[in-house]
Amino acid sequence: MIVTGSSSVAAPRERLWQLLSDPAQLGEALPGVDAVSLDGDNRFSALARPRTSLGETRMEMNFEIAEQRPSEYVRISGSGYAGESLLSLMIELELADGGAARTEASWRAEVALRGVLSSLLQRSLGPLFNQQVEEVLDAGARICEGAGGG
Amino acid sequence: MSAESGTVHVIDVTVNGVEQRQAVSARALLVHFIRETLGLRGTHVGCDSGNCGACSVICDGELIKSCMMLAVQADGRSIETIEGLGDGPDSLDPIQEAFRAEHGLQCGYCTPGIILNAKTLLAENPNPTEQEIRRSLKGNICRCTGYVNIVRAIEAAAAAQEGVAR
Amino acid sequence: MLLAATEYVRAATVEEAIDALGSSSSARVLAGGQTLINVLKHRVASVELLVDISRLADLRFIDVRPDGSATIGAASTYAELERSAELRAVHPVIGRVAAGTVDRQVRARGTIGGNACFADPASNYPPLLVALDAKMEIAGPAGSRTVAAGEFFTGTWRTAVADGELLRAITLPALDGAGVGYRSLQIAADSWALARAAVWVRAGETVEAARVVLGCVAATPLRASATEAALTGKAASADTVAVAAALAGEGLEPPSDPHASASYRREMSSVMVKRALLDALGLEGGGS
Amino acid sequence: MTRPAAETTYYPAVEQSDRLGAFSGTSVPRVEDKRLLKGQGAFVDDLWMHRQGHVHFVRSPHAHARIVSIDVSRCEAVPGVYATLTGEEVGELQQPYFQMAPEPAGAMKDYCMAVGKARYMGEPVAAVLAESPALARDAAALIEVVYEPLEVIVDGIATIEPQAPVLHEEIGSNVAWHGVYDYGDVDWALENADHVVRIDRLHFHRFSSTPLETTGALVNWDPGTGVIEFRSNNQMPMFAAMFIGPAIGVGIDHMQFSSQDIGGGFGIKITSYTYLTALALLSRKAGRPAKWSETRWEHLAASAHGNERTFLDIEVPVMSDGTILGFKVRAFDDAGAYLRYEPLGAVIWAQVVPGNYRFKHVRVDYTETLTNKCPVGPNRGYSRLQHLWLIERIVDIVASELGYDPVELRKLNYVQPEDYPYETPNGCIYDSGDYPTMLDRALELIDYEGVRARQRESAGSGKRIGIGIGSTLDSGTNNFGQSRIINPGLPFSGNGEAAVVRLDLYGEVSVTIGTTPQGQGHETTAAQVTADILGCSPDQVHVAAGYNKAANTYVGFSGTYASQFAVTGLGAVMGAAERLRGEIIKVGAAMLGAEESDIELAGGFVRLAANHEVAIPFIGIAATVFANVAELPGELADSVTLNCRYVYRPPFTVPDYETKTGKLTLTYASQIHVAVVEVDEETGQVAILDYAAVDECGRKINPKIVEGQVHGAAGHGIGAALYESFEYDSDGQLRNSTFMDYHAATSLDVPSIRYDDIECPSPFTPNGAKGMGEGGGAPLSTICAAIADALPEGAHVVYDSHNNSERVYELLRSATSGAPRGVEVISR
Repeated sequence: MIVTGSSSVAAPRERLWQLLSDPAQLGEALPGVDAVSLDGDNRFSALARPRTSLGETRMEMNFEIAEQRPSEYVRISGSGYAGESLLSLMIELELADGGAARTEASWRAEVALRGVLSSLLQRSLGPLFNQQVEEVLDAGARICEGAGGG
Repeated sequence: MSAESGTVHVIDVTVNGVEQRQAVSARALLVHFIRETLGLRGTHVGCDSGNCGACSVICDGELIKSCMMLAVQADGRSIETIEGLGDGPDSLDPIQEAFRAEHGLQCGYCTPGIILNAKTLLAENPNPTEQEIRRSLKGNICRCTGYVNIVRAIEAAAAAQEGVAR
Repeated sequence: MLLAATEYVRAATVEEAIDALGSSSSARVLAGGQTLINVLKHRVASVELLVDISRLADLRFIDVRPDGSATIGAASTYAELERSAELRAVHPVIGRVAAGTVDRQVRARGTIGGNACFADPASNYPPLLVALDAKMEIAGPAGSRTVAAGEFFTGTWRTAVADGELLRAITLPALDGAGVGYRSLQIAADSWALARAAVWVRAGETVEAARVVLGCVAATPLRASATEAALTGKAASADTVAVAAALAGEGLEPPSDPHASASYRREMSSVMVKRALLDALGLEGGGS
Repeated sequence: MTRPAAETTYYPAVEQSDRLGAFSGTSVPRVEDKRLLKGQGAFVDDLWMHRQGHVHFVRSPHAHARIVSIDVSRCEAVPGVYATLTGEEVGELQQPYFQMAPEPAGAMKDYCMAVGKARYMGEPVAAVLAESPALARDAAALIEVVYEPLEVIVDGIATIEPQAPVLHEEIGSNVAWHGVYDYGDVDWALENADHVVRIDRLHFHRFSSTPLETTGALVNWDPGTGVIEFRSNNQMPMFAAMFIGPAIGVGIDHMQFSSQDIGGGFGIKITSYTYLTALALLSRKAGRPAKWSETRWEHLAASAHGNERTFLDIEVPVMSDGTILGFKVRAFDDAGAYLRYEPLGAVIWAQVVPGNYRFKHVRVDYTETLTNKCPVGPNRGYSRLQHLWLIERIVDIVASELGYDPVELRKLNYVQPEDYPYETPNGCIYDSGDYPTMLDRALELIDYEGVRARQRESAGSGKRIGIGIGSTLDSGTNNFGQSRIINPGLPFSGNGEAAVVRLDLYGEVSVTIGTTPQGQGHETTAAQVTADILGCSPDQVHVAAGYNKAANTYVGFSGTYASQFAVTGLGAVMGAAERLRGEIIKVGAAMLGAEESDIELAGGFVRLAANHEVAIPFIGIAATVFANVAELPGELADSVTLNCRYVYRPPFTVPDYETKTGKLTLTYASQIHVAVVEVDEETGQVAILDYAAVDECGRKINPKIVEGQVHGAAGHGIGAALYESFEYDSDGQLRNSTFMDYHAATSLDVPSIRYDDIECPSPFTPNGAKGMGEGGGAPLSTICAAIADALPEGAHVVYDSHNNSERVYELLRSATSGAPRGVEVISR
């Protein structure tokens, strides 16, 4: 399915873009991340357990930062298992100045969940995905701030 | 990883009037405790999502689905299963008699849950209307009867109950 | 059908429950379990520790005050809400919604707090709690705090209840003569909702104030602000309702599934809003 | 129209028993009920064996993917895991299953698990046998499968286009079968008709009767004897054996099948032989019994679905007096990913070519195709209900387009009571019936005139009332020779069932049959006919519960399917009982020194017709033959066993596969249903206000059981018409793989059904009964007709057999959209 969203992030555009285009930093920003391992240029795999009111969903994902335009655009693709279902995604993020050291992030993603039980998530996959993207951006902002302050 | 990973709890539960003390793993569902641990095979599993009601049992007087309650949650509770109905292995109670008389069952897989549903309904509402019966049955799926004779059987059981009361 | 390994503890007090919730990164409250146990069976999610609060008397009460307001313990079951005559006297819609929830087995164990904390877009109470402007009391290690229902639902399967906290009680302000409507378009005779509207309206000759909330169409219960604006100050009439309800669907981006496309959910949202408003205003034409 | 002038040859005269009556025809309570009501039934998941392990299958998340690798090492390292099985191993341990399709589709290589490629979402790719079900599932999560996703095709028509991805390279295309059925002269009819009604497209949807007990089995491959024991709920074990045996190189003599209580089948449990095979292979590998109970999501995604069929370019020639001459259509049947009972469905529908009507000219260009969906299997009303739904849609659309009354148009075109036995254009013989009377009864049940008035009054209320009629047939007792119309090389013809009725040591009457009941009450009805023939009470007759290959008799067709028990099963029981009756009389006559003609059987005694005081109880007969043999006259000792087997064989001949004609089934039960629905104009929601079902199935052995079958079939049809539909997305993902999204009809969805019946005994069966139970899918036709009747002028034709609220909402709006309506009329 196609999922779109946008959010205002409390981090300067260049800094946020650096984070989003750097596998090591991006991996650390994933919600509920347990482990990240770099698999060469622009590729990394992550073990994460994002949480909802229903508990944690174990995710084993491989990501690639597939395309980037400094400070304004990054395309990330990923695939792996979420619980017992197979998740594949491709997200394009556009960054714009939000003024006062903020960034306006907007995204368009293709997300697919496959497997016998994927139908259980057919109504909530879109909103859940957007919530995860927002969490990544907010975590990214915190990382940027930490780095900036350090 | 093993069959019983997770904590094991000792529970005291009364099943069909018999007090039981059993060890159950935290993840065990009540339906599996009833079927596997206690060997009471009249409680059935028809789905995995709490929709079909084949696993319905009576817990402290209320009809519940034993696939949506952990066995450990039955600690201190009183459970009634289909095996608890009738006096002894050969006798039918009046509700079961009504289902036999009205041909209220075919394959019999949903039947124990539906009998217990009827028992709970009639205990709280001795003279239910057809709509009240259908509302009560909503959580018990039957694929054989189209529900027609199930409703008739419960109406007949209510009437018989009346007759006795009078 | 078979859950992944988990731990379980039955809390004897609310404080004990809060301590237990704080002890594990993925502890979750087990109330009625009518959603959570299903999710665990399907292994869509897993939980390291289940904290069973279903027997806590402190969480299972219905307290109706003389002023017409009511406080409901979060672990009160649908069956208890359905049966409560006191609650029916001041907030009949709560018991009516409980009585229409899934089936008798689920009503015997499912709880209003669980329904609110699960916070699925199709859950039946969240839009109603927002329409009634309910106050949600959250208990945590640092004591209690209260959040308005409008701020409680922060996303799909996400609420203001943080890790280590639990929902203790829900307080419903008195209606004081306001009208309430609740309509759902369901699959088959009485199954999952495809579109849902919960409305609260204070009106005399004209509509003084209205809260119109949609379910099933967004990540959280959605205030139909355009509809609310189109009602306020207008004559409390079927014509006003028709005009205002038509605005409810605009701009929605609901999900699609085998039962309903996004566009159908959008259009039905307006129909449900219309019918709920007519009910709330005691006007004819709401249909069955 | 008149009766066919051509000479018709029917069946040799059938002797019908005059002994039925004391118990047959009465609603004796079911023998089965006590144990089922007490929770004492023995369903497959209730069984266990010493040292058994539990199985969990790993299933493909992709609808179409190459399997690059499967790594089971982490799984096998888990303590308590006994064995794993992968598709790669299956490719070595199993020969591909026998295929009924002719070349090229006959070249399909089908195995019990995906070998090399997965072709539908949920197809098993690996399996684990472990000490507990929970551990099996935990450990299965450690199996790592690498897939290479392939292009997916889910459209049952587009799948034959050249650019479509091919599922089975060995076939070279996605066509499973193609053939043209051409009867009469439809071109002449279309040229000479006063009107031709053209319908663009009609679609019959995919659904399943979803028995409440899922598939399951406990299988043990005994290493010592080499015998494989299958305790399962498969409903046609002899058919399963035919596939399993050759595939794993084991003779039928080394396969033991048994089942007691089966929690519903409806055909869906016929094709479970793939799982039985996988369990057998796991059992052999681990040296342990392998037990498996399917989860509901596995059942919905990967057991079997009913056939989905699309009808294109329908042309219907109609005379100005309303006579419908026939029709012409292109049919595309979507079999899913494998042919596990197919392509039999490509001919089974031909049992009812003209439906309930006197159509003379019919051409069906039939293509069965393969797609990346769950394989189809027989489902209640198998293959006929799709065709019967097409015919009822045609009749209603003709009525509305040409302005005929739907009741009168039906009565004019129905096969008439005086027409029987009636030969259809393809040589099938309808045995008996009276559709016009049944229609009148059904209309009375719902107060037709009153409800028409109510319909007029409801105008402008926002609720539109519609009344619909459905006329269907439940053809029973297949002639398996029809399989040769699909593939002339197939070695099947006729049909049959076997039974043994014997007098046990102390005079007990015991009966065994080859059938596998799933709630149809075989123990009860078999006891009824046996008691009538032997002159005893049904309580004296013990019918063995369920099926056990070692203990029960059987023939190649044994099983419970295709509406035939009352004819084949009871036919066999009656034949065996008659033989036993003859032997009892023979012994009794000798013991009483009387002529056999002076003897009668009554109350469990052999007695002199002239003097009832002179009598011997059955125990006396049995004791003499089994325990007092020294006193037994030699001629009796040599000729009497009191253990009588009989095989009932319907009088079929082999159909002509060149002309695709012949007697494809023996009996034709019929159903006329009428529904009154209310459609909400704002939402499209449909409420059933009233529902009537009038049934005819020949002589009823147990009327209550018959009525129960009618209720159940109606419930399934109503559920399918409004709530139940398997929906795949373009990626081949099933969107309703749990009961959350596959809405099985509840007690609030199925209305209370007004029931009535008439009895037109079949002249072709030994007891005048007709097979019944499948019900012909009447509600699908009925509900569609009622919805169409409720729609405003100018609305699109009701084009799908499944109409949820949104589809009805779109149909309502189509009345004002000015868009094409999917139908046109050409008049001369």
